[in-house]
Order: sequence, then C-alpha cells, then structure tokens
Amino acid sequence: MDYRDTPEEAEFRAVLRQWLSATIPAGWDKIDDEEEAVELRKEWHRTLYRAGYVGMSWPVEYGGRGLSPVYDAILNEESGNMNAPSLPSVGYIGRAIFTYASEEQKRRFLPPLLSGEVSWCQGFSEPEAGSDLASLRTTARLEGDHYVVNGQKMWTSGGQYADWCLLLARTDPDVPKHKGISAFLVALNEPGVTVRPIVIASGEAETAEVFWDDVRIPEEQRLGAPGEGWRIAMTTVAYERGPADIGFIAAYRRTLRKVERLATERGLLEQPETRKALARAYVRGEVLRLNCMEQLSLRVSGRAPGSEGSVAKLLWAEAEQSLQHLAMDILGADELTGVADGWLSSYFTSRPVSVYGGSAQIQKNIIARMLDMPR
Amino acid sequence: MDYRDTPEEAEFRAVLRQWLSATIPAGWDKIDDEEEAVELRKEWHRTLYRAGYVGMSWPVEYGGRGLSPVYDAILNEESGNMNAPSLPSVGYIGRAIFTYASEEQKRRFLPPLLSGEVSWCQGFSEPEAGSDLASLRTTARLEGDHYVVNGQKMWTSGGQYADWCLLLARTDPDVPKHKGISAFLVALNEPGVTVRPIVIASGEAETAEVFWDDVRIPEEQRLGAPGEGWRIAMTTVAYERGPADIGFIAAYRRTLRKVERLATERGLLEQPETRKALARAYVRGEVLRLNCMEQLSLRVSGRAPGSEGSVAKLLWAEAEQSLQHLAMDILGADELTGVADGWLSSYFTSRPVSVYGGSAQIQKNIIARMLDMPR
Amino acid sequence: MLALLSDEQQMLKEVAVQIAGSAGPANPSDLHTRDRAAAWQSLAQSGLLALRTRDDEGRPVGSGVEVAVVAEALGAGLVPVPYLGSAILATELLALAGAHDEAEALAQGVSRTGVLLDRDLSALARVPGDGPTYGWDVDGAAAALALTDSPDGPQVVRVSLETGFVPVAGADLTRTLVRSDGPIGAAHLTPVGRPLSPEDLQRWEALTLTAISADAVGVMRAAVARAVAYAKERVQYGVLIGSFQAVQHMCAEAYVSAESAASATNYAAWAVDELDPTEALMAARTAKAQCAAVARDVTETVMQVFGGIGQTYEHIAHVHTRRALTDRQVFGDEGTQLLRIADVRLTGE
Amino acid sequence: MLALLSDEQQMLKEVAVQIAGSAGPANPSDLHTRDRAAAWQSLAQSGLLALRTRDDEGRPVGSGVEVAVVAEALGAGLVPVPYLGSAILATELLALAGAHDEAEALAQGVSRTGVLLDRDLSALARVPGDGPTYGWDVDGAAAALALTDSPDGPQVVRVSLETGFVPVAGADLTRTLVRSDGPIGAAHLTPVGRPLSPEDLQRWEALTLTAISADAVGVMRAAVARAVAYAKERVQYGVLIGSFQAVQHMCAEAYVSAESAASATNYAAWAVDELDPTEALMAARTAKAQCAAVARDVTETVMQVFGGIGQTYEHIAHVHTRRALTDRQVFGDEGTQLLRIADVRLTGE
Repeated sequence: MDYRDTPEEAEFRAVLRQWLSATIPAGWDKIDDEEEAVELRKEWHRTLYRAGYVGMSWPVEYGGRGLSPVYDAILNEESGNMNAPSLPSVGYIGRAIFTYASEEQKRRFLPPLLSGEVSWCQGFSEPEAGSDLASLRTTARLEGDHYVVNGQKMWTSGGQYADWCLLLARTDPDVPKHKGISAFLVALNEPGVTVRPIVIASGEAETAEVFWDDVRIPEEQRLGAPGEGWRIAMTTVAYERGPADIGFIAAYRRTLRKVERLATERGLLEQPETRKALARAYVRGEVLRLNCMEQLSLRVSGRAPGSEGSVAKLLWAEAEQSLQHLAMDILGADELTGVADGWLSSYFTSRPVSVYGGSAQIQKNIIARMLDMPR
Repeated sequence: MDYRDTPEEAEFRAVLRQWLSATIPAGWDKIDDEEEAVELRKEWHRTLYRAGYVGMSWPVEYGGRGLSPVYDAILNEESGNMNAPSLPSVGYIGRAIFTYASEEQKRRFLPPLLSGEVSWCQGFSEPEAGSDLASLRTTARLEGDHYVVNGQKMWTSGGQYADWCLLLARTDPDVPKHKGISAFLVALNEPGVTVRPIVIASGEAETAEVFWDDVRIPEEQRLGAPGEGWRIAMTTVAYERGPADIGFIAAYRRTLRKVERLATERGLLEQPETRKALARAYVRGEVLRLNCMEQLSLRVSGRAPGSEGSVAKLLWAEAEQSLQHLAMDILGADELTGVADGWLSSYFTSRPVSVYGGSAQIQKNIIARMLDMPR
Repeated sequence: MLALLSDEQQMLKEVAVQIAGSAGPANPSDLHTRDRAAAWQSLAQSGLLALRTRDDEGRPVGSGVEVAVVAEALGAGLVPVPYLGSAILATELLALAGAHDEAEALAQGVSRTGVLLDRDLSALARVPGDGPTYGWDVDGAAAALALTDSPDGPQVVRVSLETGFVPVAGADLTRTLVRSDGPIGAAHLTPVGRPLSPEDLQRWEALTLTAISADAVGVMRAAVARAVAYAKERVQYGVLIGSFQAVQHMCAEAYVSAESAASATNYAAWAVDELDPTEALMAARTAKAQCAAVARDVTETVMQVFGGIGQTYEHIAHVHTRRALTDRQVFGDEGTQLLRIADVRLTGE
Repeated sequence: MLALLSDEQQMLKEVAVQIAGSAGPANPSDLHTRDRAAAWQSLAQSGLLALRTRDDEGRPVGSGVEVAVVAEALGAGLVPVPYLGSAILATELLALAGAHDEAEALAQGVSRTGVLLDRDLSALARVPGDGPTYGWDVDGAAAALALTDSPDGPQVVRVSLETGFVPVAGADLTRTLVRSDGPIGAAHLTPVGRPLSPEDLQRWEALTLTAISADAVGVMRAAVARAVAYAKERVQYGVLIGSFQAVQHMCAEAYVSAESAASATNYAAWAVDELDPTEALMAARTAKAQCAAVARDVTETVMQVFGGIGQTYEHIAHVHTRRALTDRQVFGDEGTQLLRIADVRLTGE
C-alpha cells in the first residue's frame, strides 16, 4: 500500500505541472461568450493532444500510450488543482469504438477523436427512457444501404457543441427490448438533426436534446452488429465516469476553499459551528478522494469497473450537495438576492449530481445487487 | 378552530388536576422492586376507576361515560404533566370486546377490565410474524367444546403482569391466511401457558414472550365468529395508539426539561449550537403535540382512526430518538461510563419507537397507500 | 378544543384555492403570461385583501387563521402577486398604526405597498440607515413600509420605491425584489399613523412569521402533490415509478415534513389573535422554525422524484424550491428562530 | 500509487479474521463463555501483539496498516480482549519511551497494560490530578499508562489499577473499564522510559486514532454484513425482507457509510509511519471524524433492519452499537476532531 506517486508518476506529475503552468491560457475562465468558450475548450483538447496528454491509457495501437489509468488520474487531478480548462472526455466513446468497431471505422474515427479535430457526444437517454435506458423509442429503419432515424434524445451532454454522436436506436421492435437496439456513429450536421440546449434550474445550458427527423445514416456507420447496441451502451456507461476521472475532486476542493473564504470574509470563523461545518466538508472531500484512489487502485490491478463506483457516486453527491448547503447557510440572504454572485446557480447545479448518470436511488439498487440482496 | 379547552373541558381539567395532586402516591416512581411497582400500577388503575377516570369515552352501556376522546386526552396530558403512574390501556381491548363480543362475554369481561380487577395483554405477534401479523403460526384446534392452543407469542407488552390475554390463533390452516385466524379471551394462569420477559437492549424487561403448550380454552371464550380474528386484530391495532393516548407527549416534554437541565449543569447554555439544538427539540415536541391535537380533533369530529396516525408515529420516533441523541451529545463520555445514570438505558429504549407497533418503514408504506401511490 | 377549520374557513379556503388555481403558473413560462392584475382584482373583489383591515370595533376583519388559509393557497399556487407584502404585512402595519384609510386603500386593490427589509431580509428595515435595503414582495407597489425611531416608539414610515431602487433578479421567480444600495435619508420618509407599542410589534411579527410559514406550507404541500402525481404517471422499467418503495418513501417523508410544518403553522395562525403577543410570537417562531427546517429538503426531494426533467429550468419544480428558499430566509431562518426560542425556554427572556 | 493491501497484509488479515472468528461472540451470552485467555494467547503466538514493538533498527515490527488490519478484524469480531489498550496504545507508548523490554513483555502476552483516560475519555490522563480517571480496555491488566509533566517533556508513568479503581458497568460490553474517583497521587506513579517529544506524542495519537477508527470500521462492516445476511433469510409477507427496496436502501446506505469510514481509515493507517507526524495526525483525525460521524447511524440502522429481535438484549445487534458508541467517544468524538481539523485548515495551527 502506498498513496504516494511512484518515481515515474512523480516525474510525470512534475513535468505535467510545469507544462500546465506554462500552457493554461490566461483568463480562460473569465470568457463569457459561449462560442468563444467552446472554441477554447476545443483548442485546449488539441493542445493536450499535441503534448501527448490525450488517451494516455489507450492501447498504443489505437494511438494511446498504454499507460496505467493512474496517469489519467494525475492529469485530472493536476488540471483541477491548477484550474485548467476542463479535460476532453474521450475515454468512453473511444472504448466503445476500439472495442466494437471495424478496422476501417477505427482508422476513420479514432485519430480525429484523440486529436480533438472531431468532438463527440452520446445520444442514449430519451424523455421516456432515462434511468430505464432500454426503453428507448428512437428508431433506425434499414432502407437499402442506409438507416433512417427518427426520435428524440435527451440529456445529451455537450450535444450543442459536438460534431458527432454515438447514437442508440431501436432497429428491431419485435425482439425483447434489450436485444433490438443498435449503435451508430453519426455526424450531427446531417440533415434532419436538430440540437436544442436544455437549460437547467441554475439557468445554465448544461446539456441538450437532439431531435432526429428522417436522418439517413450509411449502414457502414453502424457500430458493432445489429442488436449489439445494448452491450455497447453498457460498456460505455461503465467507463463513462471511470475511477481516473477525478477532476471533480479537485473542483470540490476549490469550491471548499471558496466557502472557507466566504466564512472568513463574513467573520464567522470564530463560531465553533461554522468551524465544524467547514471541517466536515473537508472530511467529506478527503473521504471521497481516498475512496476514489482505492477504486483506481482496483482498476490498475486489472479489475473492471464494478458497482463499487456507486459508493463514490453517492459520496460525491452527498459531499457536493452538502457543500452547497453550507455555502447557502453562510451566505444567508445574499445567495437569494444575488449579492453573492453565482452561488445560487452553483446550488442548482449541485442538485442533478444525484440524478444524472444514474440517480442516487439507482446507485443504491446497484449496491444492494452487489450485496447480493434478493430481487 | 380553537386550541383551548371548552368551559366543560377546562372544568374537567381543573378538577382532575386537583384530584391528581391529592392522589398521586408520593415517591411512586422511586420504587425499585418490580413486583411492588406492578402492584402500584394495578392499584392506580383501581383508584382511577373509582374516581371515574377509566373508560370515559366508552359508551355508557358498557360502563363508560360516553364522553369525547378529548377527555381521555386531557387525562393523558395531565397525568404526564404531573408525573402520575402510567395510565392503564383499556381502550383497545375494550373496543375489541364491545365491538365483537357476545352479551354474556361483555357482561363477564368488561366490568373487571374497566375496574382494574383484571389486567389484559395482547397476544398477536410471533417470532415469524412481526410486521406481517397475518403469518402467525400459533394454532387453536377445536376438540369438542374446547380449543387446544399451541405456539409462541412475542412482543406481548405487559405479558409478564397481565391476568388475561386477547389471543390470536390460527383455527383453519386451509383457507387464505387472513381468513383462518380467530380471536380468544384467555386467562394466563391456565396450565400450559409460560410467560418469559423479554429484556431489551437497555437492560429493561419491556415486553414478554408467551409460550402456549396444549392450552385448553373453552369455546365460549372465542371472541367473534371463527375466522373473524383478523378483523378483530385490525380494529384493535387501529385503536392501540389512538389520538387521545398522548401521554408520550408529556413524557417527551419532561425528558426535554431534563436535557435542558443537563445542559445547564454542564455550562453549555452559552453555546449557540446547544441552544439551537435544545430549541429544535422543543420545536419537535410542539410539532408532535399540535399534530396529535389535529388528529384528535378529526376523531372527535367522527372520523375513524386513519393512516394520518402514521404521520404522528413517524414524528414521535424522530423526536424521541433525536432527543436521546442530543442527550448523548451533551453527556459525552458520562453516558457511556454510567456516570449519567439511566441515560444509556433511555437511549436504547428510544430505539424501538421506530420498530414496535409498525416500523417506520411500515408507516411510510401506509402513507404511500394514503397518497394512493401505485402498489 | 377543536383544531380544525370551521365551515366558513373551509369555504374561504375554497375561494382562495380557486383564485390561486387560475392565477398560478403550471410552468415557469406562465409567469410571463399570467394576468397578475386580474388575479389581484379577484383577490380584492373576494375581500381577501381586506383581512387585516379593522372592523367598526377595531378588530381584524379576518383572523390569523383566515390569513394562513389564504397565504397557504397562494403559496400552493405559486401565485406571483404581493399578497404577503401588501395585503398582510403592510396592511397590518398600517392598521396597527391606526392608518385605517391607507389600509383600506390597499384592501381595495387600488394601490399596493410592500415592506422594506434589511440586508439579511430578516427584519423590517430601520431607517434612516446606510443600507443596503430591500423592498420585498413589491410587485406593482410604489412604496414600502419601514420603521424609524421616534420618541414615542417605533414609527411606521413610507419609503418611495420610485427612486434609488433597482430590480433584483433574486432567487424567487414569483415575488418581486428591489434593492437600494445607497442610504435611505430622513427626507425620503413619510411617517404613517401613530407610533407602535412593543406589543403591536410582537403581534405584527407573529402574524408575519405565520403568514410566511403558511405560504411555505402551501409551497411544500403543492410540490409534494405534484411529485406524487408524477410518480403515478411516469413509467420506467415498465412500471409506474410510484410503485418503487424508494419513491414511495421519499414522497411519504416529504409529506410528513410538510404536514409537520402545517400542524405548527395552524396553531400559530390561531394564536395570532387568540393568545397574548408573547405566546403568539413563540408559536409563530415555532412554526417558522419548522417550516425553515424542512422546506429545502422537501422541495429538493420533489426535484429528485421528478428526476432529470425536474432539474430543468422549464419545469415547475425549481419554482417551488426558489419560493421555499425565500420563505425560509425572510424574517429569519431556522437558526434565528431557534435562538429566540432558546432565549425564552432557557433564560426566560 | 497503489492503495491496496499487499499480499502479506492480506495474509495477516486472514490470520486476524480467523482468530477473531473463534474469539468473538455470536450473541451477548457468549461474552461470559468465550475463553479470552486462549484468544490472547493466539494473538501472542501469531505475533499480533508485537506489531508495535521495535525491530533491531528501531522500526516498528508492523506498520500502521498492519495495526489497522488486525484492529478491524477484532472490531468486526467484537472480540473482548484489550488489543487496542494493551497491544497498541500501551505498547506504542512504551516503545516511544524506549522501554523496549516492557513493550516486549506485553507482546509476549504474559502481562497486559491499559491506558488511563480523563473523565471525558478523550485523552490520556495527566497525573497527578484530581480525577476521576478511567482505565480503558484494561481486561487482565494490572496497570495503565498515563502521562506526567517532567522538565524534559511529558513522561510516561505506570499507574497501578490494584487499588482505588472500581469496575464500571459501562456501555461497552466487550472492553473493560475501571474508574478511580479519588486523586491519583504522585506516590502511585512509576515513570517508564524517557520523556516523549512532541512528535512522539503526535505519532502516538495518530496511531491511536487510527487503531480506534479501524476497530469502528470492523464493527460497522460486520454489523452491516449481519443485517444483510438477516435480510436474506428473514421472511415477512411471504418474501425475504431483503427484497423490499426500503430494506435494500437502508443496507446500501449503511454500507456506503461503513466503506467511507474504511477509505479514510486505510489512508490514516498508511500515514501513521509514512508521513510526518502533523500530516499523519491530520489523516487520523479525518478518519476518526468520519468514523464517529457514521458509527451511531450505521449500527442504529442495523438494529432497525433486525426489527424487533434487534432491540433485545439477547441479540448481538446492540453489542455492535455499544462498541461503536465507545469507539466514537474514546480519544475525542466527531466535534473534537473537527475543531482540531478546522484549526489546521482555517488558522494553520
């Protein structure tokens, strides 16, 4: 057991830090203009790629460096610590492609995915298929050498900025619902695709819905065999938030420091109650960090992502939401009158942490399964 | 809407207070000897009866005074306020008898029940039939003009002190489980009955288990028709903690005063945290009291006990258990080292409040039914 | 003892619920389209704005119970009109100060007046002062009431909102908030009526806390009802989500919380005019403490039951949350109330 | 980075689990019948009592991780032997003071020594003093260690438990507690070894908090496992109660709490010997704070899952609760740890 970096990891971290501090674009987080911010994130992806920081844990044959996911975690952590622009999520789309794609598809799609030339989103959920993904209704009907897609996708994170989409659609309505789904790789600029941002309660456009109206997809853009969509989706979801994606921990710690500063500015540091609450928030963050390190260690030791990730997901939601409650307690009316700019928005942004990517209730179901409790 | 006593209620309360302060046996709560304490409670029942305070809300024809349950509530409240010995629970057994019994049974059993000559307990739950009462396994086999009872009852409150028992047993194993149960009125000194106290985690004998080994019950001691046991049980359970049984509220308030004194003695009253926690406990008690008053008002207006009682039950458990947590927080090590005598026992006594008489989970199920949520 | 609404109060409730039903939003975009002026006229015509004016014998036309009944209905409907600000808080201040004509004018629905609060939204502003101050629940109001010290006690003053105040995009989407960052000078204050006694102020605070609590109860009950209704129609995994015990228990817990707040508020409402001011205020603080303790949790649980859709701006759920968060804070949050309660319980202050 | 037990540590865990399995009670009445002396001998023979003695190079024979592995196993088994008191807390004090022969004697299992705590059970007693003081986890121990001030720093002293101490029927049924109400005079103190440095004391506290946390983690994990097992065999309403989502979620929440405490404790255990004393102590306080924050809730939830039977004295559930409550309090509860953590975070103390 060792929580420290190995010499190689330490070396990697040191080089990375130096690179980050020299490379992070000054003032990037002050950009208000939406398009400019998107462009910056895409440019950051390309910059990371050129420096060899994208897809580090991918197999070498697919353009990766074959490194342990610990290196991804270090990248995540240091990016968070140094407040770099958010990292591109290439892992889960990449894994779907290099696990299920034809050689030709791999050659076509993986390089621009890694390099940031093409950005991707995931068209899985629908209005009537949220937690219950297998109930999706979007259809892809084979007509000659094309599929024709109709339906509506929802909760498509990054849909408003993406170029391509990993789409799930029902290709066979006559078989059990898990078996009639296929996966497709499709450009979002095809005729018939409409993307509409979804504004969440915070007022921010956090995600998107995508409407598909007679969209034609060449058969060779199907990923995997017909009916293999469910299996592909499960692989993708399992890797969607891998144990190396720990940027949220660094973000949590930054928020905690902000809350500590709020308490200081408001002269609340003499109150034992406030001191305890702030320390409690620190403890929650540590618990989360340490639990994720254990998860990552399991992964490094060759275990596939399992339901233990549900523990971290629940701990994260609790930590994040409690921290926003604490900020609200400290700010009092100032959060409601807008004097404390952005905090109400942060509060509302913390709410779906227990909903998206499997609600808290679903996570508890998963843990009960893991405990082998009766169905 | 009026939360005050009517003139009649006020008059009753004044007389009662005077009577209680003149009649409560001095030092009754200092009695350590178990048998002496039981004898005192029985004597208190008889004293209350002679003064007309037992069965006030029962119909006049059955020895009651036909008063509104508000008077029972006042008796409960004032007994609690003045720290009188605990009141006899005659209501639920009485209701079972005067609703389902034959005239002869009524004449035989109601007067001594009211007067305190005979004390009763309720033999419903079993080791394998707790929440799921209908699964009870104790059998009563008709042999000639007697039933022969075999089985084990558990959670029989007061079983160790009672003379008679309202017993549920399965008389027909061949019909659906709710339909094969009958109710019996049976003396606990019959041959074959063994009562064993159940000591709870606090170390106190709070309840009992009763073993039935070829116990013979004359057929005329069956209550209601064969197979009517489930209906009788449901009536009994519904009235087991009626909205007039609010003695626990006065007890809560007494405990809160004790906890306030603890905080004072320990010099914690300057801490805003402790002040808030104590005020929170006060608020919980008030919420409970006021909710019960509304329930009682509904009952007085002619509504049968409904699932709204589940709200009060959950509020009570939360209030009681939180108050014991608060006491523990104030006492720190002293609760664990026994320096603060009795508090650890009180803590453990507060735990089953969310279990006995329908667990917190069952209460929430009941509320979900009331909200007409799908099964 | 009978802790139930009378038949008349029950009828009043039905009137209020009906008005709230047509004036309240079904989703946030309705907030731009609902005819607020018409809603206000309905309230005026039904006499609901006149509850805290005084009758010929100087008694309130409607008791605290009536106020709570209406406030709960409007809270439940998320109705975007300044009922609390103008019809209750300001009207009662005017009536206590003996400014009956002005109270009457508000009751007619012709003009509206709000209240001016301190930076923390926790008390009526004391002016003149350095600010910032907030006009709260001032939709359509040209002025707000505050207090100033006078030799004979606190004096109600009118502060014009026409100059020096800017609209605030606050958390609450249903009640209007304006801010003045500059000082409110003595020259801008118009005294109204006679100075208040300490008992007047206690009574006023009891009514205020109760009315806000009732609003919060309405918000919570309606939010829970919406979540329960959704759970009965939303299908996932081939079944109604309301058939999952986890969802049932979430709803049951939220229901218990809302009902607990309602029980405390009903008593506070009765106490406003029936108990002496100290007791009435204690009951009101108890209600406000309980509402504040549960309001955030309840509306968050409701958002959780609604799942993804409940997190979106287009959905009504966060409008409940925002109004609940505001009710929680205005005139003192849970901690504030608890400390006052502790003063009474522990040191007999 | 690899936050996993090594193969050797995994083997150690299996040994400890095996001993705990035969020495721990399946129900409270076993506490009177289990052969505690035999269990102690097993621990000695397996070398588990020697972890905090020092090797030839002056390094602990077993690291904080090994200590935590054993403490967790014995906590999980509710084993009624003074492993923490004698083999960890006292042995480490002796080793730090350079009293290696005495440490060795404890490791052999021949004699046992406990620790003397202040009234609040929150720190080593400072003697001489007025008391009361508690000998904690002193089953079979003739003496307990405390601290006294010396010109060269805090000095470890041995206090005989033979006179002046009475047994206490404390909450914990598995660890022995004795009390002295009178003052502990200077005449009753035997200095042991050399005075400690501030770093020694920090290191000792880090180890102590970690070992207690590990015990609590064991208690919680075993309690949750028992509840889960019960839910898989108890039938009500014709189905296993573990098939109710409410029961599943109660178990899942308790599991998450126990695992959260375990994650914090594992790191603290590693930190004991690997980080500098300040950092190690911060990690230990974090672990203790988390354990204390969840231990009561977890064991209460377990009692709730067990339903009626879990409330009875004859059932094992409350033995978990009692040990968890004690682990929560001993050497500082959550509030105490949080305030110390806040000192570091907020004022850099």
